[in-house]
Amino acid sequence: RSAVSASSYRAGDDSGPRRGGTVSVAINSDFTPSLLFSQSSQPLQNRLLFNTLTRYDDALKPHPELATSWTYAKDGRSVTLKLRDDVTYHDGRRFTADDVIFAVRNLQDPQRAAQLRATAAAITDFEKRGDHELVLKLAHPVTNLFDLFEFMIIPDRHTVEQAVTGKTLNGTGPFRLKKWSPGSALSLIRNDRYFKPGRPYLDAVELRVIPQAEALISSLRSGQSHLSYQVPGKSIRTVRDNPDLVVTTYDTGAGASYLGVNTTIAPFDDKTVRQALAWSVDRDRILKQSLGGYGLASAAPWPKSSPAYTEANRTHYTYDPAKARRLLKSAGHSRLTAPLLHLNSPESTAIAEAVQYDLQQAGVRVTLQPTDPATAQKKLISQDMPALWTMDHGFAQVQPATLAVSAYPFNEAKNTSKYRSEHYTKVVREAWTAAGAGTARQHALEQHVSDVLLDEAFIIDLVVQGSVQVASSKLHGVTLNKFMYLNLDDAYLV
Amino acid sequence: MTTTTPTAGAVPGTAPAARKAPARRHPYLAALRTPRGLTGLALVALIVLGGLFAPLLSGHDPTAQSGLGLAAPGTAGHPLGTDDLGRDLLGRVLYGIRTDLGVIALAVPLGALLGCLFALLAAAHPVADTAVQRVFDLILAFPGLILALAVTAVLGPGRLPVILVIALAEIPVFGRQLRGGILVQREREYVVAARVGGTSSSRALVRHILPNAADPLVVQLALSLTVAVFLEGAMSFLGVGVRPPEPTLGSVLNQSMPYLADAPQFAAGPLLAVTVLVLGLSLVADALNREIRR
Amino acid sequence: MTTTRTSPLAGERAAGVDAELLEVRDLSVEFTGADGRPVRAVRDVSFTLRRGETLAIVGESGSGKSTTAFAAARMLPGTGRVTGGSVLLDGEDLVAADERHLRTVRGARIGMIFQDPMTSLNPVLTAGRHLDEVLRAHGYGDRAARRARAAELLGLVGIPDPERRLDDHPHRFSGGQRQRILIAMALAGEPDVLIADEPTTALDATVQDQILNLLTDLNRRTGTALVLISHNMGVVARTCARVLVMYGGSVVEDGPTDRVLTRPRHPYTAGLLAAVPRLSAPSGTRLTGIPGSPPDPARPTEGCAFAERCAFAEDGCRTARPRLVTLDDGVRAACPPAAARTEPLSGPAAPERIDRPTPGGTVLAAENIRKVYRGRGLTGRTKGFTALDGVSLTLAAGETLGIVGESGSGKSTLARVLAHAHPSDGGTLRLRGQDITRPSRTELREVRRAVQMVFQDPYASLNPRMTVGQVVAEPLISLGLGDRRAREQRVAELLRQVGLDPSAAGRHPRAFSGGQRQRIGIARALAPEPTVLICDEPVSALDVSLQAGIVNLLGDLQRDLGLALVFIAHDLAVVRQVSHRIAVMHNGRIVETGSADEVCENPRDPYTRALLAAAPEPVPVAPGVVV
Amino acid sequence: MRSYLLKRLPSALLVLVLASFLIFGILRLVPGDPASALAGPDADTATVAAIRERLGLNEPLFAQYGSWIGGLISGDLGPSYVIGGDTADLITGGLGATVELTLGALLFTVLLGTAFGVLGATSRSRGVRTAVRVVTTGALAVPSFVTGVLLVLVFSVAVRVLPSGGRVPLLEAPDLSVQYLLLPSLCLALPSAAVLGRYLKDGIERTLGEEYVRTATAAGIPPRRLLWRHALPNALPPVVTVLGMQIGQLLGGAVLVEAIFAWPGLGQLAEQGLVRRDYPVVQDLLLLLVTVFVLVQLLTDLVYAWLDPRIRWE
Ligand SMILES: Nc1ncnc2c1ncn2[C@@H]1O[C@H](COP(=O)(O)OP(=O)(O)OP(=O)(O)O)[C@@H](O)[C@H]1O
Ligand SMILES: Nc1ncnc2c1ncn2[C@@H]1O[C@H](COP(=O)(O)OP(=O)(O)OP(=O)(O)O)[C@@H](O)[C@H]1O
Ligand SMILES: [Mg+2]
Ligand SMILES: [Mg+2]
Repeated sequence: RSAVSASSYRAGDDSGPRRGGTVSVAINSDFTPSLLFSQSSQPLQNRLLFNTLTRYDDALKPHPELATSWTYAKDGRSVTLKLRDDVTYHDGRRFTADDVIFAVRNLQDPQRAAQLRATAAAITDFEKRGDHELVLKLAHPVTNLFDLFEFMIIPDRHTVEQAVTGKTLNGTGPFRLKKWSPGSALSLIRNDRYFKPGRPYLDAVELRVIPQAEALISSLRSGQSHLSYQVPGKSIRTVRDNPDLVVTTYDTGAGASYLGVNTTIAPFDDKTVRQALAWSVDRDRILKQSLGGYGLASAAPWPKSSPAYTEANRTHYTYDPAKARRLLKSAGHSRLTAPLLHLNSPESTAIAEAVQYDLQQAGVRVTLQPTDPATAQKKLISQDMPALWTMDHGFAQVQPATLAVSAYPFNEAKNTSKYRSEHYTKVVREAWTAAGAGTARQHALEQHVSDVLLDEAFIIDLVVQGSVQVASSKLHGVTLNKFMYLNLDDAYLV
Repeated sequence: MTTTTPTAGAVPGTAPAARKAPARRHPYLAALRTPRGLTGLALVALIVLGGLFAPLLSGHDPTAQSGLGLAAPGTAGHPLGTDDLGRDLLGRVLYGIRTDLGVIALAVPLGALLGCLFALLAAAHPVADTAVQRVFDLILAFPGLILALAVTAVLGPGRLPVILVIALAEIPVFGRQLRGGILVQREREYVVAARVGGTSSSRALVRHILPNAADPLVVQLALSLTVAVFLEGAMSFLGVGVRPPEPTLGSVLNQSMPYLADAPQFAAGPLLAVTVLVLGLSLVADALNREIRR
Repeated sequence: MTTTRTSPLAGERAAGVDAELLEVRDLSVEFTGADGRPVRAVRDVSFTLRRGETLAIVGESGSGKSTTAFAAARMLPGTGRVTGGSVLLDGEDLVAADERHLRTVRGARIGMIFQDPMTSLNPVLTAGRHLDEVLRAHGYGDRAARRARAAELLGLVGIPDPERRLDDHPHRFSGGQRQRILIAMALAGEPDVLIADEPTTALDATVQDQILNLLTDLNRRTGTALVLISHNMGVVARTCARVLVMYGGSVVEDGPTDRVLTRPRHPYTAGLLAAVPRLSAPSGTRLTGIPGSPPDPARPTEGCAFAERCAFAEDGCRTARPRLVTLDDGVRAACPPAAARTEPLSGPAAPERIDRPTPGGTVLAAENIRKVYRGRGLTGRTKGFTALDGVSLTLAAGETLGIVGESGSGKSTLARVLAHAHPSDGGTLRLRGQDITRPSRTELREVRRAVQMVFQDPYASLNPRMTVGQVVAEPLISLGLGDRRAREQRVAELLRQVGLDPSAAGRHPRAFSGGQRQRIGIARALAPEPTVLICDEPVSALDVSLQAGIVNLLGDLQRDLGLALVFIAHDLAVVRQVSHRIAVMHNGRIVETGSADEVCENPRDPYTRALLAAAPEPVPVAPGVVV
Repeated sequence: MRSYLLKRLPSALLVLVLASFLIFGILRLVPGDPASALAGPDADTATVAAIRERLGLNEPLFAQYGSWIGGLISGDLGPSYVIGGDTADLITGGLGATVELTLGALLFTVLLGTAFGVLGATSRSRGVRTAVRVVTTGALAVPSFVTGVLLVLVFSVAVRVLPSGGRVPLLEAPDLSVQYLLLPSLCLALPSAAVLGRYLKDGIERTLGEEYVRTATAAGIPPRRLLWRHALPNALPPVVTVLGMQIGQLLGGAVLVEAIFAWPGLGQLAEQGLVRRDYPVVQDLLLLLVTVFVLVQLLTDLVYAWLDPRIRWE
């Protein structure tokens, strides 16, 4: 027997869905059960094991999942959900409104460290109308309720404590947990009782941990893995020309890299200086050289799919070292020095190096401080960041209000940059609590947020990273939700 | 210390007769003059000089990003091309050698020195010996790279943790060897003879035992230098190496990994430099070893 | 090789079959010296060996004995290569043979025994495996048969209880027993020729006696021809029918042993013989060395290599290389004047009495000394080994105390305890009446100045890293004697005193011969002007002529400096000649002490008697040689 | 031998105790803690504090140390903080993989090391000796992450004969397992094999000059047997010591190689544990590694004595 799959590997003609087969997904970091309810680095399995209430389409319009319909009250302070009544958990128990109530309460618990806790916390009361209808009472209108519904997986309320240790993962999703081998793989098999008839097509899914980028790519190239979202931009070249692999990019992006500025450290407390920094980075070059060209050079956090995305926002700052120097001079500086913290992974280091060089051209000399993730995280939370740092943030791919409420770097009340202003707070709260999404008024409010962000430049966005899917040409029907939950309901192998 | 007459002062050191006479060349020097030693020395010198004269040999700042992106050899005055951030590769390799040399030339001797001090301590008393042996065991027992991760996490990034980790790893290597050597040499007849001749035990240690016990250490030094290059590379790979953007051979190699298939020249430069250095060192170690064994 | 041989020793081969078994013709061997220059170790050596014959090769150290023997089996070490001549084994030239063929010759046709039994056996293989390997290599039977044969061989060489000892590792055997195992290995392939390179040099007299008996016995019973290399004339005299004398890489004399030894034709042979100490010579006689030093094989002379040291040299000797010419009685000698000489060479001058001072008062006294070596091994809990058990002795000023005893009897240990190299574990030591068993720092300094030691192994006791000057100056520096210039002068003086050129100070020990190294050791010991000099086998590693030189040097020093000497050796003959009194050691005790002549002539202890009986006499007492 | 082991036991225990202090101490010195790792990047300080409280990180250090050691002694390693699951399960899960990998690498180390050593010391062909030198130099010079990637490119991508990474446990499907094991253990073994080969080469060259080898040659023993039965066993004892130390290196090198070959072993677990500050996992794991190392040292000494009959147990 050979351990190398000997299947003929020509892309077969797609004769439509077929039952059977195992899909092997290459992931670069293991499933972390303790982070099941927060935006962890590895959320692919969430929509395989669990379901969410609704699902966004590309225009952020919600579609039914476990909730079949939803109606807002006029004042925007409550919403009525109708739930599916044909759903059972993997262990056979029926799904009811209580599970939704539990899921919300669960996210409200600070121990769960859910980023959308603020939104969940806005739900103050529940009114159950039978087992499959539920009214959520809100403290105030929120524009990003459906972000929560997109984000919030509905776990089995009886086994949630086992879930966060990875022992049982009882959900309603298309696949059941077969085995979690920490550090190695998460093995899932088909849930025969899945509420969508005939789905999923696949027999099993295997999420295999391959920490090292080159190894991950090799496993795709050698046909050992069928799917991955973690091929670094630099390496996509090597798979793009491979006839057995299909590369797809999602407009939602995969978070954005930014240059953070600590606004309490002089001279970076001066807005002009921060703007000078924003002018001095060559985003296009960073995109091309550090990210292999996959992504979007942008001065604003928004990916193309975001309602807040505008070309003007994107190009608010461009590469203009002369202007940067002028600004610095006008603020009274010709030479500045500062430390720049970054994660010690190859990708982050490449970005940091590019930023360092660009800043140096503008007269800001920075020393790089490669830092391991845990230390960086601690500094991020305890607001111990040095003058400058580069990192990634998420949450720009959904309702724009979510960013400033849930993503820590942008949080109006407390952020890593220690930037506080009443105006910002006001703008953010207005955008968040306005009733109704997608309206012109909402757009205007969102633009206010963008304006403050761009003008104050405490978070200087660099590039929206590309969300790149590399899949075997045998695999069809794969989708992702906005929070990188993998959806294989309709996926099949030919 | 008040003695004024030069004749009365006790003059330590070598007998002058030995100085004046056409003394035989030191065995280490003799070893380095063998064809093997010369080849090794030449290879090492090639790399070392490349590193030392990096500013002369490469007209580019190794951290200057030309905007070219990954470029093939020969592009616009970059003999080896540029890396993905558009930095001159030749410059990065040469300066990388320089950094590496700076690190290992400090770390390995430091580790060797500490190891030797421990070994001397061990030689002093059986109780100290047991203690020192346990210290060596302890250091050896920790996987080097785990140690690297921990030390860097505590100290922050930079050269210092790299130097410390390498030095730490070398302590038991040298310490064990010297301790063994001292134990063997101490029983040698010439040491007994020296003691009967009135030599104090400390003088016996310094004048007789150490010079003879040091032979394997010299060979080990060459070997350890190669291991240090290796360790530096591994640390770069784990992201706990020397602070970027300063190039090291390990970090340049690490950066070249995504391009291994498409742009092998990216990896070839640092790889060649490391290999030549290690080859040279191993030839030198071999030559020394042979000469010492004679 | 057929595998059908089953008889123990292939029958009793008739001795003295008159075919030429091994014929060496004009053999020359060169090494490449450390400086790259060729070293001509053997020059045009020829000899023949018939079946069952016994041939001895004698000569001083470095004369090319071992090299000749190795070349015969094509086993030259290092850079050695045969540069000319041939080695015919049953008419077949081994110089031209390939490795594969040579392997069938080695062990099966030519067996070899090496000098040092301690290092010539593989420490990780059992005695049985050693033999098994050889038997296997020559295709002897199956495993069980080989084992049986191995036991048989061990029995044959006189190891008791061979079956059981097969599974013992070499370190469990004594030196003599190891030498026997080596002989058994050499015999395992039933060779026609056995080459034994100084098989007994490392052994004491009693064991030597047993080994030689074994060899002659084997030769008689199995007809194996024997080539015995030795510089001990006594050994040669009692073992071999013919003798070949080598000097400077060439054969200088060759003939039946009794004739050559009783009437040497070559002056070198005569000198060699004269240098041999006789057990019969009384205490206080001087040994006769050969003046001068051996030739440097890297700088070959044009004429006779011995000419420089020869009392009979003529002008012709220095210009033309003498060839071996047959004199009467089958004796050949490479000495043109010898052919013309009719009367025997006047051998050694009549043994000269040393005029030595009469011993004075006691300087050093030991009472009831005990020394226990702590156990080694991984546990360190092995029982200690009692190397000295209640040893008492006294030493008077100007006196020489000889100590003899077999290997391992504790001689070196005693020497070290006396010289304070090791502490004793019991008993008292007195220096001029003062108790120095546990000396204080200042007392120890006094002891060091007064008591010095010359070590057994001249090379191991010199720090290879230091120049001779540094080595000799070391005690002066350590004891704080003199300033730098004074030391320099003293070193030069000491070197001169021991017969070395002061220019030697700048060179390293490895540039010196064994005898010279021993002199360096003596110079070092003399540096602090000691009153007591303890010499631990100072001559055992040296050949007779060097031995004579060193012994005489010690005698002269004693006379000039009034030294008290402790002279340790395992050769009774030497000890008798140099000592006033002799102490015989056995198993860590002194079993007998007395005046030198008394102990040798009227031994009381059975062990002393055995020692005396085993000592081989070099020459049958013959007319013309005054004893 | 029993008494030898008994004698070594206290000092081995001492090493373990010291190691436990060190491990515990270093972990607390390292900035960052499991609470903030658990809380995620967008948590606030209150969340972190709550988690700290829950994990018992607010207790005094000696109490934390005590409960760790207490847990160890009672055999209950407790849950992991961040990674999820029981520490004991995590470690036993990775242990099998690492043992497999280490043994595989050890096998390669010994085989290749022997080949390098023997060929380098005895081959008559200058070409072969040069080749051995170049290969060993390469093995020492080229970092594992490069060799690993190269091996995969050649054997999994260019010619698809071996899987690029992952693992099938040996007991489940030995035939498949071996194929998964081949590349990572080779990659891990190369530098060690080069070091071993070097020592072995020196050892063989030294022993071939010994007099007993001359004795054996004179007895007509063929070169091959001379090498394997006479010279090699004598060259081995010091090499065994080196090998013992190399096992430590192998365990350490596993961090890197396991990452490259997606080998779910202790190296990865240790790295993950350290990166996420999962104290229980790292503590127990490192202590385990130290224990293994101490045992290996003991074993080395035993093997040394077994190989060298002059050292006896008494
Ligand atoms: N391996 C070697 N390399 C260089 N020269 C050598 C080597 N072996 C022997 N010689 C030289 O060859 C000469 C003869 O040496 P050989 O060992 O044959 O003497 P020997 O008569 O056996 O002396 P001994 O009685 O000391 O054993 C010596 O001068 C020695 O220096
Ligand atoms: N350092 C040591 N440790 C343990 N045992 C020793 C030590 N040195 C010598 N011995 C043992 O003590 C005994 C006496 O040794 P010693 O060297 O005194 O003998 P010797 O009479 O000088 O023999 P030789 O003639 O071989 O030199 C021997 O059995 C020896 O094995
Ligand atoms: Mg010899
Ligand atoms: Mg002795």
